[in-house]
Amino acid sequence: MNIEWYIVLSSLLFAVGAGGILLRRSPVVILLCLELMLNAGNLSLVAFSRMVGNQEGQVFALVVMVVAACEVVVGLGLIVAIFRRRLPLDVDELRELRG
Amino acid sequence: MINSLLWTPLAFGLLGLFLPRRLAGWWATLGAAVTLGIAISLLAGFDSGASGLQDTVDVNWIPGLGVDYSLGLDGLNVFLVMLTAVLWLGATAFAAFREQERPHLFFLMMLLAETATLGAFVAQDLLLFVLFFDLMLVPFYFLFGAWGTDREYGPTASAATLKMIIYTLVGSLLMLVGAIATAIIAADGGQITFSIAELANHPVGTGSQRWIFWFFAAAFLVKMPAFLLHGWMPDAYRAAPLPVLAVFSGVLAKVGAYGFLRVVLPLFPAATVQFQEVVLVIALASILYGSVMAFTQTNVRLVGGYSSVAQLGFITAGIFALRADGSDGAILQMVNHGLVVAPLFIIVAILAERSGTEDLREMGGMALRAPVLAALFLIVALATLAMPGSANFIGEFYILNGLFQAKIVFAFVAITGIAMSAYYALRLYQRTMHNRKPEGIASREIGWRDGVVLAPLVACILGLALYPQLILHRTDRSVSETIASASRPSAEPPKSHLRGSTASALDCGRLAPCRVTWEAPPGFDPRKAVARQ
Amino acid sequence: MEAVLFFAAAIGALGGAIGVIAMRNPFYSVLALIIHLFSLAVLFLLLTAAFVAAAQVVVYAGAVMVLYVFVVAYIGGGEESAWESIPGQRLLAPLIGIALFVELAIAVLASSLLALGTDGPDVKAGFGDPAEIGRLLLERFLVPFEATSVLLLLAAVGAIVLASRRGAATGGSGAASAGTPREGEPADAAPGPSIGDLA
Amino acid sequence: MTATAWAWIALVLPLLGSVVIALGFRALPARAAGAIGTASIGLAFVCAVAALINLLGEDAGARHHASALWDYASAAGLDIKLGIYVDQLSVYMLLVVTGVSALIHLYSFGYMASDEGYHRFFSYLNFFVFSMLLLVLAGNFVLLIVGWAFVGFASYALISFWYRRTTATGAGMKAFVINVVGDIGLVLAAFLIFRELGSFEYGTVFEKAPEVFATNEWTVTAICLLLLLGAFAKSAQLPLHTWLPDAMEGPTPVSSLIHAATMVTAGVYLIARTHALFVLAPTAADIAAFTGLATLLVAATIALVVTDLKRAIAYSTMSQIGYMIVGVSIGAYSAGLFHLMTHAFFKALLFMAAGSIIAAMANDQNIDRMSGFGRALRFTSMTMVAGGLALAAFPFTSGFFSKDEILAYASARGGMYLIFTVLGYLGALLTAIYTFRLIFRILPGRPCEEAQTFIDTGHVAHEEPRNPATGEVEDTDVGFPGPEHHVAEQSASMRVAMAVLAFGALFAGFVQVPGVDSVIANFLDPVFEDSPLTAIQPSTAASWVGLAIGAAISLGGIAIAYLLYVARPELPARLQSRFPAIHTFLYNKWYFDEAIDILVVRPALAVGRFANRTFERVVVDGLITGTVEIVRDAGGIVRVVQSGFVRSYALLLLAGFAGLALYFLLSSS
Amino acid sequence: MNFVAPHLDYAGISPIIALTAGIVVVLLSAVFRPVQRTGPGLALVTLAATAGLLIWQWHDPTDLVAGALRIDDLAVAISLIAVTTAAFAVLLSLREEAAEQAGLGEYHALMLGSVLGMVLLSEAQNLVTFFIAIETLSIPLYILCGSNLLREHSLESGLKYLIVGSIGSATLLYGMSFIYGGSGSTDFAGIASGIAEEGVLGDPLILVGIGLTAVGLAFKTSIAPFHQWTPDVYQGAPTPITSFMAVATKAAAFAVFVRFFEVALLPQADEWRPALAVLAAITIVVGNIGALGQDSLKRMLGYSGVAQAGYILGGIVALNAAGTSALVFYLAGYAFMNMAAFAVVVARERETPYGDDIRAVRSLGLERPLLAWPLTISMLALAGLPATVGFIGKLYLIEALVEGDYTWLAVFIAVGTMISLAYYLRVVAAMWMGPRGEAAQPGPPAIAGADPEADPVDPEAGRRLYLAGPALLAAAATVFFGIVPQPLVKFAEAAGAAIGSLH
Repeated sequence: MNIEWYIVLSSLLFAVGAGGILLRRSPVVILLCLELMLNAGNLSLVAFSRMVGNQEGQVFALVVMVVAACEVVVGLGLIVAIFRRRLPLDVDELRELRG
Repeated sequence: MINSLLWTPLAFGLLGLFLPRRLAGWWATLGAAVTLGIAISLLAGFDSGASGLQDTVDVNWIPGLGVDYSLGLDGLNVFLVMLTAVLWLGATAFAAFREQERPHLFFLMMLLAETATLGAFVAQDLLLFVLFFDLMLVPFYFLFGAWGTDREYGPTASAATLKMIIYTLVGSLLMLVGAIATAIIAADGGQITFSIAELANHPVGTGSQRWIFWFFAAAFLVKMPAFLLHGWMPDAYRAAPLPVLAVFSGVLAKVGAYGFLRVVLPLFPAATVQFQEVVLVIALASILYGSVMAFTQTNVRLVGGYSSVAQLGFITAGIFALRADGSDGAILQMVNHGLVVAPLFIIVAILAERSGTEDLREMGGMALRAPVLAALFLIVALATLAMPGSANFIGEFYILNGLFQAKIVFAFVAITGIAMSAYYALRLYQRTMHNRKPEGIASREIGWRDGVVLAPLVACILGLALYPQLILHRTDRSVSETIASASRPSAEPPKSHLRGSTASALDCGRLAPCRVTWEAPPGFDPRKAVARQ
Repeated sequence: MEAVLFFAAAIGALGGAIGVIAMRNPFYSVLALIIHLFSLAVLFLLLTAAFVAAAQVVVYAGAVMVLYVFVVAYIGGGEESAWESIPGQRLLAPLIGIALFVELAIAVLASSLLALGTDGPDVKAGFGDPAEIGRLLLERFLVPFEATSVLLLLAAVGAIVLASRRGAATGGSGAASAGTPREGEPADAAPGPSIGDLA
Repeated sequence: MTATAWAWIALVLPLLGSVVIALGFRALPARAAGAIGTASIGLAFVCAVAALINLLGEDAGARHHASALWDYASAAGLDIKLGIYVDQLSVYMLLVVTGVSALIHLYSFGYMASDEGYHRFFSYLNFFVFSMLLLVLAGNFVLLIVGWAFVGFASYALISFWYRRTTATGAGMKAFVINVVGDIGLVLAAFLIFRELGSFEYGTVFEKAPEVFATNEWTVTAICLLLLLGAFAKSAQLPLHTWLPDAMEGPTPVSSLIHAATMVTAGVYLIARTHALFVLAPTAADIAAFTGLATLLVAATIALVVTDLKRAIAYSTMSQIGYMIVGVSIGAYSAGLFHLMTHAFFKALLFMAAGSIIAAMANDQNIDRMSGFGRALRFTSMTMVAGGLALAAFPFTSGFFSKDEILAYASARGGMYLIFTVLGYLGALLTAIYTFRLIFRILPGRPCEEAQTFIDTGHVAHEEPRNPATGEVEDTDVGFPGPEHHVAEQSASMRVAMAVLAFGALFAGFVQVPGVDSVIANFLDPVFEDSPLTAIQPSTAASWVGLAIGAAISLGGIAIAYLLYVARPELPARLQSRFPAIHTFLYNKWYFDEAIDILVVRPALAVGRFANRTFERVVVDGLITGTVEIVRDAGGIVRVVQSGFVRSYALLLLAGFAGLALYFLLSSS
Repeated sequence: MNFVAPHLDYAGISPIIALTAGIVVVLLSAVFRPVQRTGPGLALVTLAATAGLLIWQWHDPTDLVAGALRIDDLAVAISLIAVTTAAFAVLLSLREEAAEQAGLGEYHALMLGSVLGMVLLSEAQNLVTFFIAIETLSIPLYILCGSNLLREHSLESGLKYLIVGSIGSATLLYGMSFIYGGSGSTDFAGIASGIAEEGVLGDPLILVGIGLTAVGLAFKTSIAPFHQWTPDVYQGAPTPITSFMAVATKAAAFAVFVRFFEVALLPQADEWRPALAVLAAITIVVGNIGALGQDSLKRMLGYSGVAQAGYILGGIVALNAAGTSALVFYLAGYAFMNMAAFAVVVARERETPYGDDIRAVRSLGLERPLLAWPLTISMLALAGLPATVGFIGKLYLIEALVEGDYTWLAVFIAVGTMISLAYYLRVVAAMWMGPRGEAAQPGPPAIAGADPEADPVDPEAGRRLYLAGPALLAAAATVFFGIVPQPLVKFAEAAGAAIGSLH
């Protein structure tokens, strides 16, 4: 199976994730979409690592997973804090800061 | 020596912060006086015969960037330094006699401004020059903004000042770029230096000169200000506190003209020759426009302001005649104009105190009980209109002669400015001092305080009127060297530019050889000469 | 055989992804993501990245998703209204997405790298095994490895800081400026640190 | 001591006087200023005489010396020294100026006695004399210009001496500005001279001029025309004369000194001084001559109808200067200068008399209201008649000889120059008429009320002074001549001055009688010997024929005046109603003021208004406000984009990436 | 199977070790009540130690831990800037509400963690390290921005930063993957040799990869059009954190920017230079005009930060040693200017009811000259007026740009500076030229910039040594290095020389 296929798939996933961020207003879903983008990155990393035949890409992918996890944790923490603060869970409502 | 000249004012200013309020002013005046003393001693030690710089200081300041801390005196700046010292003493004293709010800050800024201005005059490193040139703005920003007057139906002081700062920085920041470009292009991969003398020895290519020339010209023309670039002037002048305005208008405008002589002519000779006529046109426009505006203004300050525009136009024209006599006259005229405009604004302050207005239409008849004031004012007014017999006349005579020999048509246009100056200067004097006295205007004689400020300045005017040679004698050598350097690399044969670039349609160079001679010039066509009147 | 697997997984991954952004209810989005992740794991396997695939399943599907589920349950997966508050966003977002995809795809397809067209070189056995990866992590990538640990620690601290009870105790705008000690109060009367509370 | 030394002293003395008076205005007692002023001028006169004697001691050829104190402004090839040039011409002028000035100072000593601005007046007056001396003694063109401008300033200061009189200040301004125009002419001429000859020094210039300009006459013509611009402005020749009548706003001694005797004749001096150039530029010389002629006639016609006493005399001054200009331009140098001297005498005298009368009229200058002063002010009227006779060239008075000498020369030169003779005599006729118009209107007849009061009380009429022009009440505390104003009859000093001048006016002519003697000519001719025109000399016979015609015309004119104003006083009115157009035309002074107003003043002001109201607002400020607007709008855009929606931030971010990626894709090989 | 442990140069990694240890200690301090309030002290000690160790490593470039890191003068310089900034931030955080909210231990631990990330980032020369470091830098900041749980602004800024930041990271990651794929290596050196090969050079894969990574870095350094988070986050975050972010993040990100683009991507320079130049120009314009008329000082400084980033980017565009030096010099100077400004803002926030609104500094010149001067100097310096380090910095940048044949960008810097005067001097005017006599009396709290809770918590804050001290210190440094720039120039030159590939 050509590597190209994997990469194109990953870029498609990347685009989908990006589109999701642009379209959804619930912070939770936005976090999910970020996961999508990172995973797209992972996919291409692994695919490339297969292509060039060294495993650095795979290691990189692992690291990315951890990072993603951390971002999720922090993100969810913020969401909880916002929820506790009785603020709407809608990124469009959070626009005190502008101009 | 020159170091002490430069830093004395600032030192005094900083020490002044630790003195009680009422002493601040006097301390500052003392500082200005000491500076003047140093300046005088420098002038005394000045050797008019020697060529090149004197009293030089040259220290590697930022070797990493090729910037040196190098100062020096020569014929071009020695008298501008004197002018600065004199006017600052006058203005500081005048301010010290009056109650200032936040005196510490005020006088600190005054003296900082003096240091910056002196720096701009004595700097011999291109970048140091630019640095001081910009630094001058800072203190004046505070002085104008914080002690200025907000106008009833106009911008506040700080707004007007902001306008001025941005406007003037437009030029000087481009100048910064230009300066750096000059140095780097000249270095051509080698060790970068900003030393003006060095750069003058290896001028950059004509192509680069063209745009760099305008970057510098922008800075200088705005500073003067020249026609079309004077938009900041009216508001700023109306806002400024008068003692500050006296030095501002008296000295700072000259830095621009001085810059042309010190930087542009030596560094960008080819471009200078190429754009001579463009600049001359701007200069003429300034002369005519400034004069016309001056005699339609009703605000006393603006009469002074626009007359300065016209005067600076003359000075620029003199420099860009690209003849030694023109530039000699220009320098002389810089000093003269400084010496007349500063007292003028001080007098305006005095008049405003008596009449409670700065509107010409509401003044009048003040001469009666104030003969001394009237006399001083009259002298200043006559000097302003370049009365023959005043040094100003000699200045303009040299300028116009240079222009006449270089570009005869420009001379004919420029000289009409003199007629107009006669009108607006006398108008200023008459409308305030003569005619019927409106109600509620006090015709009071000036007190000894203002007397001791004004009298010396007027004395300087009279002294120079008797012996303008004092300046011409000392500037001539440096000027002719500068002019010569401006001529060197230009494409056309040497000296030809003295009569203006041969490209010019208005070229009158043919009509007479430039060297002083009385053989009948070949192919003289007098119809032109007469028709041009 | 490989192709079939690939396409199956690819469809799964893509479907999951689209599900994530299409579902109105966050809860379903989470579930959709889980599908996506599993399919990705399959793809990793196809790319002979066994360890990565395993990690994918364990870390993500195992840990992270659980966290998601809890949070969604906690805040209540309210449906998101279809109302779009930013003018043009509805229109532009898909365009941007498509543009991104097209550009990335072109970058890949137009690339002159021959290797892209292949299945990649033959690799020795054990490529992507835990042992190999572990060696790399401890030799060449020691620093990232250690760094991740620190990062995890910090993230944990962050989570505590953000989600700690202090916020709840003073939840709502009721208690202004809690935590700033008032004059006179002993300094340590300020709310205690959260880790201490947890311990 | 040498002549130059004496000249220097003569030059410095008035300046000294002026400065001393100016500085001591608080310290000095009331009359001291007058004394100092008069004394300094008197001494200057003595020095002038000394210089003359020195000069006469040398042989005629070597009677010219240059002397310089220091380098005034010498750099870059320009060589300007603070130097004077003493020769017969300058010494002659020196004598005339100091002499007449001394007398007028003496007159003012009494005349201004009651004036608040006594010190100021004498300080100015001395300064004027200094300037005038500088003008005549200057050794190079730059100093000449300096003196030229100084006299202009002095005249400004003295015209607007009563500076709360708006008419006075206005007139001063007018005079000054017009004179500056003249200065500009001189300056340009100087530049041109420098370019061609490389020097400003008289000696060098006149020496080199012939060879240099041998080939290009046009340049020298240009130079001369520029010089003439200056000369005409100063000497009130057409069309730059309009300031002179207004200048009568000044105190009468000023009118008599500056605007009759000395300053206004500077133009004549200039042409005489630079005759070396005019010889080379005949065209310019002729232009000068014809302008002089035109002025002569125009002024004379106007003088026939004006009703303001001083203005009438002013116009007569213009016309007399016209004679002099004609003289020096066509080559009758010594004649012109001779007329300059005699004119100084009788015209100064006339003004003094007029001043005395006006004082008696409590500053009313309208001759229609005057009459019968013959009985009221005997001395004044006697002197006035003396001056009038001289002006009307009554046989054997000074004016008789000097004027006719010019005309005789013109006829002797022949050709088109006969025009000058003919029209000159016509002018003479008019002169006689308007002169005696004044005399007959003022002196004989039943005394008007002011005259009556003077006869009765021996004091001038007390009245609240009003400005005759505007009718506003004068602001007397600036030193407007108060009621107890002096007339000659009451002040010895005035009488002395007038007596001396009257003598001069009547008998000064005898120094230069054709065939008998020619003191002036003999003295001056060496200066002009380089001019070929001096060769032309009218024969004694011709001169006497001319004198005879002149005498006839003069008497005829007086007769006509008698007919019109004494025998048949209703005639003038009838003439007026017969030729109303002519009368209004003359009465409005040929509409010169209006023309200048329309051609120069209004346009200038219009331009100013445009620049001020429109250009400054639209263009200059527009430059700034426009930029500010643009920047501000751009800022607005940035703000709008910064909407606070995190998703739109994301959108922009990704869009930015899309753009960047596009660029890279395109730039990829 | 055999396992070869990599050689560890403990001297080289000592700063990292120190920081890590510091984090742990500070965290522990939070656990035990008696030492709870020692967090700041411990943090300062850690930072001091780190700084000491960094200086120890000055002029001693070495590769560390199997080439994952490289400590050279550039790294040391940037790390020092980051550490100094952090120390300042710690001082400003004293008695800061956010710190109390988060708990002193956690708060400072997170800050140290971010510093660790910066140090790693400035030393990274491997994609993996690069990525993990940039995350270690960011994630604590996300938390710290949101750490003031009581202020909605704080939370909002935290979330915004997190979301946009994560997009940035994802983009960066994706770009890295492309570059890895194209070059087959994760080491910068390997990448350089990999993409320099025939056939690979100019390959769309690589170039798009560059584009993606550029976006990621541009985001971190707030280059337009990826800057939009900056004003919002700067305004919303607790001010000490803002001050920390404003300089340190930029510094670290620019460090890796330099390393990555001037080492790894050097072969493609002809492609990315123009792109970056255009980005710089856009940034300068957008930042400057955006800052016009902002009433919130923090927001204004945010925009100004954007503009400054544009100037600094010029140092990379110039692509010569001078450029890198200029970049380091400017960052160092920028640190001082910002510190002075932010210290004053913090003080006024606590003193007045106006929060960070410009009214908070009205007629400060009369009230608190000791605060007014630092702010004035900092504003003038940011505006690049002479006798301040700002002027020299601009001079340095312009010189580098002209040398690198990017004079037009230099002109842009000049133009931007002109515009910037309008808003910098506005602050100065408010301080010194406010309507006469009318001081900022505690009136109704402002709407814009300050929020309802922001009533004065410490009316004497302006006199506190831990606020006035840093302000004056930073201002003094700003002026000093404006007049005696040579030491700082030397420092920058050394850092600039670190990138050998440019010679």
